[in-house]
Amino acid sequence: MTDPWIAFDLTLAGGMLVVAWLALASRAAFQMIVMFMMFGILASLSWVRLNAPDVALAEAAVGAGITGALLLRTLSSLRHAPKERAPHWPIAMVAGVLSLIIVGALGAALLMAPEASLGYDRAVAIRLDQSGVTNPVTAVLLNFRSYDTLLEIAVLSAALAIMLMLGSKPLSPRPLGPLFLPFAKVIVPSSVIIAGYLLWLGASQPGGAFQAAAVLAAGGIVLILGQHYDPRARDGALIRLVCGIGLAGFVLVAIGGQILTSEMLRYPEGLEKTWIVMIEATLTVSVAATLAALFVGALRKGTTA
Amino acid sequence: MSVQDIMGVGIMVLGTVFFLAGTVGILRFPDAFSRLHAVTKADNLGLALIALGTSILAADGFTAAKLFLIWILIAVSGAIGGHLIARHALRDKS
Amino acid sequence: MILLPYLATFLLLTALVGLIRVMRGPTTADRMLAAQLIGTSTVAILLVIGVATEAPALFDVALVFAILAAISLAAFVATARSGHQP
Amino acid sequence: MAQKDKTEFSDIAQSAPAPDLLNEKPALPIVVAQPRRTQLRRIVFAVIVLAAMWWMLNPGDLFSWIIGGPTVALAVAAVLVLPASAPQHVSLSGLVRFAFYFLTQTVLGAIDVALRAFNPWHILQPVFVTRETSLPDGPPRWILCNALTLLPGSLTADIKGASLTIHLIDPDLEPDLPELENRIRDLFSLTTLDPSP
Repeated sequence: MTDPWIAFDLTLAGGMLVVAWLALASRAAFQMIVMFMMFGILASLSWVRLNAPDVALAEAAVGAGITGALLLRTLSSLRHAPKERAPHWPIAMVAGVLSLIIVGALGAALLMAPEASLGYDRAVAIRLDQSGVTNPVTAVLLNFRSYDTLLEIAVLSAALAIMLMLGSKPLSPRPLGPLFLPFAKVIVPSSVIIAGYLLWLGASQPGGAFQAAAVLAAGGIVLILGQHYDPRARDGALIRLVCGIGLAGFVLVAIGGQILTSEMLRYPEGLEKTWIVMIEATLTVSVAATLAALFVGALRKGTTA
Repeated sequence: MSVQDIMGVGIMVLGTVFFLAGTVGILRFPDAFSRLHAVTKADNLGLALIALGTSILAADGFTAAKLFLIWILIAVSGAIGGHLIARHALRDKS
Repeated sequence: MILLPYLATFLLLTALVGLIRVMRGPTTADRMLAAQLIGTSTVAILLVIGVATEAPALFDVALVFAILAAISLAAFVATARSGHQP
Repeated sequence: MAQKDKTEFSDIAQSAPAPDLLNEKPALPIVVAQPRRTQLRRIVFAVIVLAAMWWMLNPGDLFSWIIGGPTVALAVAAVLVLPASAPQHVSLSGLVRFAFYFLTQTVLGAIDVALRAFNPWHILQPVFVTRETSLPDGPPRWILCNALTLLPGSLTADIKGASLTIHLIDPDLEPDLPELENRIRDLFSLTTLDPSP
C-alpha cells in the first residue's frame, strides 16, 4: 500500500519550489518579504514531515516569525523604496554560474552518497541508544546544538555592534488605535509564558534557547510597537549590558567546561541539568534583548543616522 | 472506527470547508475590506472546528486545553488583526 | 483516520492557492491578509498532522506559529508605509 | 530579575508617549490613577491566570516550576507595563449568556461569508457606515468592536473616540447596534440605557 502522505509531501515540495521562485522573482521588496515568510512556513512544515519537530520549531520561531518582522522594519526605515530594476547581466551571469556549481556539487554528493551514508546511518543508530533521543535527525542536530547557539549569538552580537556603530533611523511606529491595547494584553503575557515553556522543553539538552528568545523578543516588540515601553527613554546602557552578557557568558562557560571536562561546551557530570537551565535562561533573555534591540535600532534617545 | 473517531474527523472535514471558503473569498471578493471578512470569519471558525475535531481524536484534557489556547491566540490576532489591517487600508485610501 | 493525510493535503492546497493574492495585491493590506490566511491554515495543517501521526510535539510548533502570526501582523501595521507600495 | 524589571517598566509606562505622526489620539490611553487595592487585585488575577497557563502546558511536572516561577513573574511584570483599564464587574450568568450569543453569531457570520464566497452569481456591494456607541471606553468597547468583526456581515474598520467606522459586506446586513450594546451591558453589569425587548 502506498504511503497516504505522499500526496502531501509532493504538494509541499512543489509548493516550496514555487514560493522560492516567486520570492526570487518578485521585483517589489514588500512582496519579496511576504514570500520569504511564506517560504519559512513551508520549510517548517517540511521539517515536520522529516520527523524533526525541534527543527520545525526553530524554523517557525526564527525563519517565519522574527526574521519577517525584522525585514519589515528594515523596509520601513529605507528612505526610498528600492527601485524596480533588473540586475546587471554580468552579475546575473556570475550568480547563475555559482548557483549551478553549488547545485552540481549537491547533486554529485547525493549521487555518490549511498555507500557513505550506510556507514553513517549505522553510526547514528548506535549513538541513538545512548543519547535517549528516538529520532536520528534530532539526535544529530542536538549534538551540535551548543556550537550552533554559540555561532548564532556571535553573529547576532556582531550585527548589533555594527548597527550601534553605524546608527540607524529611529523606529517611529504608527499609532495603532485603541484596539491595540487588548491585543497586547493577550499577546504579551502569552509570549512570555510560551517562551518559558520552550526554554523548559529545550532544557533537557544544551542550546535550545534561541527559539524561546525569538518568542520573548516578539512580546517585547509588541510592547515597543504599542508605545508602552521605550527602551531609548533611559536604559540604553542596561540593555547593551544584557545583550553582551549572552556572548560573554557563553564563551566563559565554554572555556570553563574545557578546563573542567577537557571538552569544549561540555558541562560537568551530574550538574548538567542545573547548569543547562541557568545558562539557557540567561541566554534567552540576552538573545531576546539583542533581537528586540535590532528591531528598535538606535538605543540612545535622539540618535539618528 | 469508533463513533468518537467519526465525529472528530467529520468536524475536521467541516473545518476544511471553511478554509476553502476563506481562500475563495480572498480571491473573489472585490476589495481588501471584503476579503478581510473572509479571513477573519471563515478561517476563525475553520480553525475552531479543526481544533475541536483534533481534541476529540486526541481525547486528552491537557491537549484539548493547549488546542484551546492556540485557538484563542489565533482568534484574538484574527479579530483584532483584521481590524488593524482594515484601519491600515483605510489610511492607505485617504 | 485514513482521511487525515488527504485533509492535510487539501488544507495545504488552499493555502498555496492563497498565494495568488500575495502576488496580485494590489495593496500591501491585501498581501498581508493573504499571509495571515496562510499562517492560520498552517496552524490547522500542523494540528491535523499532529493528530494523524500521533506526534503531540507538533501542537507546540502550532503554538509558536499562533503567537508569531500576531507579531508579524503587528510589525506590519506599525511600520508599513501607506500608499500602493509594491 | 523580574522584580527589577517591574520597577523599571512601570516608571516608563507613566512617561510621556512618543509624539505621533498622524494627528491622532496616541495609542497610550489615559493612565487610570489606581488605588493600591486595585493594583493588588490586578497582580493576583494575573498571577492566577498565568500560573494556570503554565500548569496547563506542563501538567503534573513539579520540576518545571524552576523555569515556571520566574517566567510567571516576568509575565506579570509585562502585564504591569501595559496600562490598566478601569476595573470591570463581570457577572457569571451574564458571561454564560454572552458567550452563547457570541458563539452562535460567530458561526452564523462564518456561514454567511462562506455562502457568499461559494455562490458564483453573488456580487458584493460593500459599504461603510459610521455609528456612535454609547458604551464606555475600555473592555466594554473592545468587546463591542471584536463582536462586530465576527458578527455576520460587519467589520470594525476604524475607531475615533466613540465613533465607529463599520464595513458592511452588504447594506442589508447591518447589525442591531443597540441590542448588541445591551448584551455587553448585561455582561459587565452596566445599567441598561435603552430597555428595548
